[in-house]
Amino acid sequence: MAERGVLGLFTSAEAAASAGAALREAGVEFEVLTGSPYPEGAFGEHTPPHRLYVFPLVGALCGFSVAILLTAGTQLAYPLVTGGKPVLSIPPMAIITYEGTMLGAILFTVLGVLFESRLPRPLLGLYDKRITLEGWVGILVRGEEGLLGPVERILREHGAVEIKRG
Amino acid sequence: MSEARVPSQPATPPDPQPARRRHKWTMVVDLDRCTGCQACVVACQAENNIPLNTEAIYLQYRVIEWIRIERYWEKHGEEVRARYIPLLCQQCDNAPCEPVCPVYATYHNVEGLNVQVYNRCVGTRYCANNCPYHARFFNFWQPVWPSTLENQLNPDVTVRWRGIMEKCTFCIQRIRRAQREAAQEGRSLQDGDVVPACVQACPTDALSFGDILDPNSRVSRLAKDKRAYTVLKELGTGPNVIYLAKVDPYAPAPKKHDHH
Amino acid sequence: MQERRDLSDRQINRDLLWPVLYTPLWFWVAVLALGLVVSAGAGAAAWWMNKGPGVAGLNRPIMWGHLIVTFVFWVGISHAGVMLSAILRLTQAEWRRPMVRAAEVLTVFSLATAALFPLLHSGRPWRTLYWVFPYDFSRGIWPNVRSPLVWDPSAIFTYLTGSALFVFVTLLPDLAALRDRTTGIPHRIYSLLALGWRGTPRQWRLQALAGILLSALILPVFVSVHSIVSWDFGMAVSVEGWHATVFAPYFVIGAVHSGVAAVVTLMALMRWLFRWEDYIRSEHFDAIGRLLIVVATAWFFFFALEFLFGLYLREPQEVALRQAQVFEWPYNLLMILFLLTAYFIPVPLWLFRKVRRNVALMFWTSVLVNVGMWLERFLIIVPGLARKQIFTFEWSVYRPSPIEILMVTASFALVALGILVFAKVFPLVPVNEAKEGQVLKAEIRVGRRTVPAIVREQ
Amino acid sequence: MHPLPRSTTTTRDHPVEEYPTSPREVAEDIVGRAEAPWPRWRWLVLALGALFLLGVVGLALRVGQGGDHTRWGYYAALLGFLYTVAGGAPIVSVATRMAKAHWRRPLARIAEVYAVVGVLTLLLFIPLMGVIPPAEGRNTIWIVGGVRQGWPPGAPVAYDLLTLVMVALGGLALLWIAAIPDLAALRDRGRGGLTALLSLGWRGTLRQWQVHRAALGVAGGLYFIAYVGGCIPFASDLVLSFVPGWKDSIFPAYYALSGLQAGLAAVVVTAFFLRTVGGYRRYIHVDQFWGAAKLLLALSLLWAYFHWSAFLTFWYGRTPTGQNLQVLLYFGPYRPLFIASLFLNWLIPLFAFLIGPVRRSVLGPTLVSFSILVGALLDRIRLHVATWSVPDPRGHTFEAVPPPVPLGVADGLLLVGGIGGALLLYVLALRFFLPMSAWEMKELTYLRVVRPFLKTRAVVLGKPE
Repeated sequence: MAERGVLGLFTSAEAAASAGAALREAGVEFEVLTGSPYPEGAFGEHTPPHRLYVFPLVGALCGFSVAILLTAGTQLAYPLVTGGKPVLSIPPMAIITYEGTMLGAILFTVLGVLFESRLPRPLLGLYDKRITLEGWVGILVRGEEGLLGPVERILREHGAVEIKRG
Repeated sequence: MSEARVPSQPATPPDPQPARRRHKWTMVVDLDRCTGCQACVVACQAENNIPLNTEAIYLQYRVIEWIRIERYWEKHGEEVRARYIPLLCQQCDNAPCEPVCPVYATYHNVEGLNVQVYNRCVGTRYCANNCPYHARFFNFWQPVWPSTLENQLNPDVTVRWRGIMEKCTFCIQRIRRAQREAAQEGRSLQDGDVVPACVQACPTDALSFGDILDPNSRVSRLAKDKRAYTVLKELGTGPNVIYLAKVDPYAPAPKKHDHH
Repeated sequence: MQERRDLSDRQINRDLLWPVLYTPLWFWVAVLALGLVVSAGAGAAAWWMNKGPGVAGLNRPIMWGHLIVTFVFWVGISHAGVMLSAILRLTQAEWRRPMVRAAEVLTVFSLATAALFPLLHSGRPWRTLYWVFPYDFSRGIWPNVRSPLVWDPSAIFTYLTGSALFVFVTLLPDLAALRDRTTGIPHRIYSLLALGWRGTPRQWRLQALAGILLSALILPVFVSVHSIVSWDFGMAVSVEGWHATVFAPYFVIGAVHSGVAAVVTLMALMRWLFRWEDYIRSEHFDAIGRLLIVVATAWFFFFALEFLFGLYLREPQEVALRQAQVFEWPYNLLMILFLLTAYFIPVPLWLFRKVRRNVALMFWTSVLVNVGMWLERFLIIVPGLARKQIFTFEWSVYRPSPIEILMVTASFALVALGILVFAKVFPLVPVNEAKEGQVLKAEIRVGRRTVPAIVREQ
Repeated sequence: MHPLPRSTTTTRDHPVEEYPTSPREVAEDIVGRAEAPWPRWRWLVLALGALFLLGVVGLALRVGQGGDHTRWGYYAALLGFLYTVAGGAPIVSVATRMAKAHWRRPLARIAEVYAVVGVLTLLLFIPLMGVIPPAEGRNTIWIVGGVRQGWPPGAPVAYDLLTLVMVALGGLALLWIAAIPDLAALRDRGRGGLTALLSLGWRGTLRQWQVHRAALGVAGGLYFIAYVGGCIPFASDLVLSFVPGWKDSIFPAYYALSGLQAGLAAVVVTAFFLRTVGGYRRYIHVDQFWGAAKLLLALSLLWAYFHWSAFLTFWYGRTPTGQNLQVLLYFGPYRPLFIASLFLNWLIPLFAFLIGPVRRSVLGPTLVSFSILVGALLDRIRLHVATWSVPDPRGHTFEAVPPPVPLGVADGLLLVGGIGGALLLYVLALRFFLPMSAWEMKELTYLRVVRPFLKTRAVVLGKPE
């Protein structure tokens, strides 16, 4: 990638939060890397909106239609009377269609989760193991070389124990 | 809203192709004539390549008898009398065994027969569970015949493999043969052309077989008898085997729980 | 939550990841033993296929026996899992954290095991593929959607897929932790599995959403699965004891009962085997014990309904069936055992806080529950068939053959083996959940007392 | 303790109203205006009283017209509606308290007060005792005429009466125990008489609070069992056993469940009323409607699930009785009622609550709850009228579907008056026991605080014990 990045590592969430606030005031976009979830906006970061809820709906629709076609099709294609039930029996269709709908919804939700959290990600990029191992908090800024200098200063001011360039 | 009334009798199944329905095969069993001699059982055994029911098989409760004579002892005061009821597949219109088969191994054909497709069967045994008449049989073992008997196997009937269900077919091979012959002679099927093995073997003429759609066939006439009833009517299976109640001073109403 | 200790992330990693990183001797011993049992079961199955279904103790009219009972049993256990984790996720119950993944994994393995049984149980197992999947054009016919035995695979397939994906998605952050912790080939594998997880707020937010959304989606599926299993029996109009409208909810709540109990068993084992006293604490057993009391009582209500209305019409075959279940050998003994183990021994015990907080007691009571629930399924299926209809001439008895018993035993070993191997490869307690619990830990001072509290997003 | 903002904070663009933050506020605010829970309280009482009188007239007409049980279907439906809705409502408080949900607190009393309607159901049942046909020859959970002749004596009416007594008393006990601390507060504000008497000289010692908590738990559990268990004889004696051969083991459970659903709906509607008209804005927030909406969604799913279990079993079984039964209950003369309740109790809640913003609003859950209540009434009418219209409940098979019973003037008056009377009781009781559980709200003021968390604000919930 053309643009470079700087990653500041903090041992305490408080320090990282203050650094994040400072960066925000400086009008710098930044990413937070943590080893465990924090309440939204804990670091003053802003998370772009997601469209996760669309996925299950689409999936449900797909599953529903496939299941309807499959069940209705099978019954009509082989009009064998069993037990005096109508050749096109709705209740059994309802059951299998229900399962198909749910299956579609679940599959698409999982896809949606991966897509919306931008995974899979071939290259980790700027990262540090101690984020998961020691519970450190990383604050990552991407941008032009010129920008990164002041950013690094801000990070240090707020107690970044280590700075990574990449 | 009186048009909302539905008949208390179970609805007959919707015909897949009503135009094509020419026959509705029916059997009438006159319990007053039945002596429980088991001739029908033996005849069926021979006709349909049913594996031998050895003593070991009996002890395993795994007998295969497409038609069986159920014997019940009744105590009337001092004397105890035996009552017999031949039970076979009732070829129900609303057969509970059919819809539960996951692979369409059993279904209802246009002649009102409940047919079993051996090749499709995977042996879930669900149909057997859901047959109220215990008329379905599972091949727990590979059927074997002593070499002396191998030549008596009926070439018109499949020899079933282990792991599949089988049951009375109303001797469909005989039905087909009769139809074939009638066709060759260029005539329509007469009453009495089709005689299943059990009917043929019955010495007291307790069993009779025919087409209920033919108004003056023997079964149609017998079916109008006031003794006529069907077994387990309240289940609404719509059997095609009609029983004529025993004329018997001791006989209670033809309900089923007067046994044992 | 009193006994909460302050744990650093490093500490948590060390505690929860050690089974993955180091292998104690007992692990190999256990794997070997379980493997032996499983292969014995496989041998039994092979024997069945080779000699024919006659090797089973089945007969006419008792066409379904131990294998179907065990199928229902394992499907029931599988409901533990996801139900527990889903309900607890949706209600944001704080005590869910250590047990969710164990529950979900239990679901996956027990469900997979359960799915084996109907196939092995059939007359021609090698032909069952076209029973389950609509693929066979050459045969010219597809499965009969009117059959409950086709509803079953559709439901189980959905449920298995769903819960497996659920486990994977919630596993991602821990895979990342493993990736960072390991080196060499394991590192490569975990890097691959972790999909490049970095732990940005967006990713975490979607983790939370995924947990809730997938729970909400899987919950209705899980209800449908055991309902459909119950309809295998409920649809059978000819079997007096099966054709009951209450079967679906009755089976589902029974499944939850046995399943949650199974999770308790599993938690106790985890606590003992992996020395996770700091994570699986007595307060967790307390909470789940309280849940169990409610579930068990609800289940008992449905059991009562089923039995009461089983006699409702008072027709001779109904009376005969219930007589068989309650008075006739051996069902009478089984009935007593079932009632005691499934309800009347555990539930009164759970009423005492001391018992609920005693891990050993919880372990044994939960085992009892599952003994009882297995018997329950047996008492529904076998006597129902043995007294199917009024034809007393046909009534018979069922005695399981060694083959069946072997296969049933092996199923337990199979599930245990699966979970053990999973625990070797992935953390069985969600690491990131444990860490989050530490982050969100808070306290409120009321007067002179500090009340433990939890931070919630608004 | 962190300083707390008095104003309303906002996060994620939706307003979080603040609960009162000191016990004193609560005391003044709730206990202070106990005498007139809300403006024009008396007018409402009078209006409901008038409705109740209409009901009395209706009853007189119904008795005057005489006739056998087929004429009393709508009356039974009214009884069933009141029994399940008013009986189910207190469960809301019991269950949420068991689950230690904080959002329950403002709703707890609203739910419990519904227990007073139990008295009315009891009275309503008395005229029916002469109408319900004897158990002999019918299929009934009482084994009369079965294994042993004529046992137990007095079945079924005696035992149904007993059930109703049990439920009514259990509910009142629960209400009373839950209200004791507030009654004491009223007493201390100088309300004498019954209030003082019922407050049992409560002083609020630690020991008393411990006992109170235990007692609440026990009373709640017992009431739960009384209500759900009571649905077995009630549903089977007043619905099931009127149709020969109708064996439906899920029905009592369905009856109880639909009651729970409607009960919760009633609580939500009442909460909305108190929030808007009653002026309890500071107590009843979006949280309450949100929490209730989630529960309602689950309950509507279960509603459909129970229906489906019964429907599918009969559909697949195809016995003559089962088929006739389905015509009677689903496809026949009462189909419109069935379709309506299908929409009002299932589809509308389902699709409305699938939308997050609807769940998390005040108006959404209220409207849905209203539809659920209407649906529940229609459902009860369908069940009771249809089954009671079968002329002869004896026998083992259901031979023919009877023609529908039209809604007469007397029946209409009865429905209106019965519901009016129930509400009248409720409103009167609100004045006696406060509409808010003051002591639980006080608890909330120190167990739920809003705190800054790093750079955001978060709610901190205390979890004692």
